[in-house]
Amino acid sequence: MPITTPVTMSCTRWKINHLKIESCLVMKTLTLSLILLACILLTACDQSQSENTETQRSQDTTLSRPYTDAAGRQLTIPTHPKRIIALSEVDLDAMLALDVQPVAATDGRGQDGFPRYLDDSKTQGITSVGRLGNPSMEAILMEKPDLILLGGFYTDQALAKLSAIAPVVVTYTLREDWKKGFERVAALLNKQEAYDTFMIKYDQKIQQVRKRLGDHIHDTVSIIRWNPKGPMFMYNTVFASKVISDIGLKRPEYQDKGGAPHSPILSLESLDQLDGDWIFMGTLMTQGDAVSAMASATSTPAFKALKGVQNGHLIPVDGSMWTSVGGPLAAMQVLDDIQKAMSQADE
Amino acid sequence: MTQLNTTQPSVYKHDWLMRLGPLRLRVPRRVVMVNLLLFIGLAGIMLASLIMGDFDISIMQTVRALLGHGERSHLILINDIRLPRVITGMVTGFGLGLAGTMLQTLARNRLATPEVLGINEGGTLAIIVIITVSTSSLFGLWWVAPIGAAITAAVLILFGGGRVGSQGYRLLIIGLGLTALLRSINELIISRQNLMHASALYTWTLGSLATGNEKVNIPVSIGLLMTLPVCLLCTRWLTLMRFDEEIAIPLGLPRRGARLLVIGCVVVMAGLSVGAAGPIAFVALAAPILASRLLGPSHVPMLTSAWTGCVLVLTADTLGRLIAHPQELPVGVVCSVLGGPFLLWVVLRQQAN
Amino acid sequence: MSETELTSSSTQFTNPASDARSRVLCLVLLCLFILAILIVLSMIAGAGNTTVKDAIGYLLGDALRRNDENLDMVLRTLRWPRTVGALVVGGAMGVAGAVLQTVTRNPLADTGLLGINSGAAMGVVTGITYFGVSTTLGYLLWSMSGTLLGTSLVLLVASTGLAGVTPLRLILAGLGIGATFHGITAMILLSNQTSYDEYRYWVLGSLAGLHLRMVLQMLWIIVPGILLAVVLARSLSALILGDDVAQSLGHQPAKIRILSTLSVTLLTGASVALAGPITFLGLLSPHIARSFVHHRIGSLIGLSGLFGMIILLTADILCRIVVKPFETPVSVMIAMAGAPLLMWIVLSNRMLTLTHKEMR
Amino acid sequence: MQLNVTDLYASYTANNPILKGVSMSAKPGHVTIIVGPNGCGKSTLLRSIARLHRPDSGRITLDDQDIWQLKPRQAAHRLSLLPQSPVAPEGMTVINLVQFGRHPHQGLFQQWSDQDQLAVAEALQLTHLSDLAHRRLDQLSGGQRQRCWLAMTLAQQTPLMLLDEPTSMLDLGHQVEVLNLVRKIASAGDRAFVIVLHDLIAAAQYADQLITMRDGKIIQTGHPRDIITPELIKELYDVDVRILTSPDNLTPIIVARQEALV
Repeated sequence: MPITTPVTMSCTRWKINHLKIESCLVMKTLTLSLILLACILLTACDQSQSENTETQRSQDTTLSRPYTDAAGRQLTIPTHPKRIIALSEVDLDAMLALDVQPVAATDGRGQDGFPRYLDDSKTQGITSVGRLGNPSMEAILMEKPDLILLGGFYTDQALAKLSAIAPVVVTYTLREDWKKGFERVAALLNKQEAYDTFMIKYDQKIQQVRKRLGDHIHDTVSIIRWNPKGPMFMYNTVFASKVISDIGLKRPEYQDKGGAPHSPILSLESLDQLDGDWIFMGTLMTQGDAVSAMASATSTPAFKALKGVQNGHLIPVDGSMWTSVGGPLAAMQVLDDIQKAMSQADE
Repeated sequence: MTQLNTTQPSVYKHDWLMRLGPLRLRVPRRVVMVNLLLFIGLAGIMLASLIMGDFDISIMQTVRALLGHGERSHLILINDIRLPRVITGMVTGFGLGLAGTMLQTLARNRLATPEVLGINEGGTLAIIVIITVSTSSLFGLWWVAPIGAAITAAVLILFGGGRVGSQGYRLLIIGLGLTALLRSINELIISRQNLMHASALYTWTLGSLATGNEKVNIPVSIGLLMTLPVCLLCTRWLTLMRFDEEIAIPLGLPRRGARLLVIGCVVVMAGLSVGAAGPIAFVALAAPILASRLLGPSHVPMLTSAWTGCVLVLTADTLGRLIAHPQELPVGVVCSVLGGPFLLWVVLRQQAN
Repeated sequence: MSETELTSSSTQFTNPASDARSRVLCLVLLCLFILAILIVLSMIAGAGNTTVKDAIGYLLGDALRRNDENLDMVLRTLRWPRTVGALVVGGAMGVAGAVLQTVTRNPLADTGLLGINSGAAMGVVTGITYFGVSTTLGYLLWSMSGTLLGTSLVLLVASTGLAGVTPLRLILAGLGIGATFHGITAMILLSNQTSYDEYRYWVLGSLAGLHLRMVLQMLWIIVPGILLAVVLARSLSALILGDDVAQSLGHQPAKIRILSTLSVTLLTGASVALAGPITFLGLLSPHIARSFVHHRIGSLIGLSGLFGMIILLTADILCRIVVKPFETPVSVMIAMAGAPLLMWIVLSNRMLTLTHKEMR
Repeated sequence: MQLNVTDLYASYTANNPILKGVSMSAKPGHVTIIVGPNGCGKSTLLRSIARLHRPDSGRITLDDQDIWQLKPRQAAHRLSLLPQSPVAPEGMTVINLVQFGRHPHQGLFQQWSDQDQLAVAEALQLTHLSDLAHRRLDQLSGGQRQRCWLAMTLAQQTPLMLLDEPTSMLDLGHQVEVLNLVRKIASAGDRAFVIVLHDLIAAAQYADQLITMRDGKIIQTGHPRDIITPELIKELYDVDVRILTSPDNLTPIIVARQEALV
């Protein structure tokens, strides 16, 4: 029963195979050592690279100064930065308000270009480096910046990568007022005078609007967004709400809360929470779509029953500044919008 | 010899046999060849993904930058932007490929992948919760993903792991239920964020290599390397797990122990990958299918599948940077757009045979 | 197992078929009873300030309350369309799920796996992004066309080739096409944040803001879909025994599959259009139904529809009251309650394994 | 290696025992065949011995060692099972499959040996599969595939072999061949076989020890010549039969009576 032939046969085969195995082993060790070599080189280059940047940076010491940014990070930044990249809308807005153009900036929130409320003439010549919150590192690198402004929302990874390219200043933290960011940007750019001028203009405008309001000064202002699946309102942490409180106007009781920027989707049965003496309805889309959002909102009977709507105080506005984040220029425009709305209502 | 072959077939016809002291190792020729080819492919795609992109850089400049010479912008581009990205891609592809092949073999069903069973989704939820709860935005907390994945897997084992059932169907249904549950919680959390946070989270849930950096790469690779030997130890069990229990157990498969160990490995592998780059779709499904086509049916493709995963992820990422120029498509999107037709191709080919 | 089905006409003293039939009848009556209660509850419960007393008064025809304009608006234009919508969508989803699982002989089959939902999502996102759609009617049309595109592609791919449409092939083709659609959706959303902003609410599914008119319009699609499913029930119960058996019983497996897929498309397309992608429902309700009626496909389809209605209506009522005055997305509610339920079904051995030799 | 089963109770669902106190034994060199009507617990008994189903109570020992206390691998060295309708992963070749029989004898660092080569070749030769060694399983006929599985079990070279209806897929020629093979291996003296069989005539012809079961209990045990009577068959299957005697070796041949065929 036992079979012996295959064993002897396969023994000869195995001898042949052993030769092959040896050659295979040689190949394996070769590739392995190649990979090892590559690894060593890579680690080596990591070190040499950091030395390299160190020396490059130390050359600039005469023109640089220490700085502590909004996130509390200790930095060394150029005293007179030339090529600045603005990675948040407040930064871009603030720079333009101070009449300085960044070399590059990110697109506006939910838009395919710079924020809509900014003048085209002002943004001309600025390169776009991609979406807000997710800019292209390579595009930023190509601009060879000497200072990067980053405010609000950022990720630690992005911060680390950007810091390798140029000093990154966090100009404001998430819940901070736009004024703080503006102030810091002005200080960074050595534009104290322009800052003061602008803030005086802003205060004057506030006074002007207040005067215009007259008796309406105690009115409540509701800021809402309309989705086809249901409406939502903005809490008082949102940018426009701060401008409104600067004027002295109030938010409706339900909406006068902190925390999240906007409420979850509201039930159509509870639309009374949207009500206010004035209802500003923002969309992220262009004016045409805002109208269709209006149409779908006003086709809801419960919405039509709102006090603000019946008084004709429903005002469609550009959501890209009203319901999200903006800087000094946006604040001015919000004031403009309110003023315009008031005068239209008066007519 | 030919005459002998027809009557007495050689068992190890396709293998190299090695005697190293007391060790007797069998190295299937095809496995070696396929892995060699994959290595060459991987090296090529690594180089390509270092060279290609918005920023123009030549091969020589790339190599010089890798060695630490050249312009400062080149050094930053290669060492701080592209290399970490490539490494993240490798790590993720490796983990997903291995986890996919192990889970598919365990459940004896091609559909059983970490993403279908909700293990990826569990990792994602953990990260989303952590990001939402913390005031600053910390994507650096990669380690919560394996923990989330482990909790999901624990639920999975608790409810369904004891009985994988006929071809893993029980496990799959429970997994699908878990996936639905976790995904809707994820979407609920995302819908309550502001748009800024939400779209950043959304990009993350699609799987993206753009955030890759050493702080994540190094611990994740250490984790993977430490789990790898355990996975390889499971290989012998996995080859048995392809059979019914009534074949496998008499052949010496420890029923519960093997299953727990394999699921444990899958959790660590998938969790680490999710932590590094988010849940990249399709790699865990496609890599084992491709690898087993390359290797043939007699092997469970372990390392081969892992390397295939690396190649897939890196190729997808490189394409994602080229296709939508000047924008970048996250690797997960490219994977699912290309993975779909690929799966169709596999299905049609298989049927035609 | 299927003996009851085949010998139902035999004249024995103890007829197992009639026994089963009366059991199903009892179940149906029970379901209808529960539904009636739920409908009343749905009219009473809400997120707003309307009190339960007012609502009951209105329902009972209290003249004073009938004339209350606000009350009339809440009940007639908000709650009633929602209730009807939940019944229609739940029923359609349940029937579609049962047909899909039967025809693919696969307990995992649901509209998500077949790429139908991804098709709908892609349609909606395309509509939002490139055609500025922002009304419910617009969503409806676009999701419908996306669904049609998805299913016809799945069918086309699955039926080219030598072996014809096999269950596994259908699922894998669906998975592949679904993934592609999903990727394309993500591509569009990434390059357009405005669309993403709308999408992230749509994808959660909701019955809020439905107009009765739209629900009734959708009945033109849903009713034929359900009728088709009912007509197919007999052939499907033969198909569950395998293609060979079905063929020898005089059915044409390929034709049955195509017709079933058509029915599923009509039902899912319409319900996704109305309420957004509520995937889990289509997986869950057939499993519950199967734990009662096993292999009687006709009853399975009917019961699955009823269970779909019950689940969706319950979920929708909960959505309104859990985080008053806000809305919880209905798919979240279903998944939260449904996942444990599904696990229980699977664990308690109530899940009958369908024939799945072909799944490998 | 002596197999002893004492007072075995087993069930799949609570309160519904399949095995109700089964005791049996199998000796090396003997072929033990279990017969009985459908659902009498034959397969469950075999599955319990093969460690696939944990019994509620009772002991199963191999040479006085409880099999449930063995490590999986130790157990695989002692017993092998040919299940009823096994399924192989797609695309496997015959030799791939048969090689799996050597799995318990190999290790992570002992992946091959002369012994393995020998055992596989022997198993292939015994089952007449040498010529088909490199064919794919899915290209073979049902009978050939059944022989592949048998070859795999043989290659495991265990002292106790459990076969669950090994002849169900085979034609008469191959049935006889397989059972003759079993007899031949058993008569070498060091292996014990426990086989579940439906074919009463074959069972009577090949068994050294016939175990008859009904409703989870053993009705009678013994050499077929000693125990097969019309009364026993009636008790087992509710069928009236006549017992003839084979002219070759005097084993009983069971034939259903004419009136029983009505």
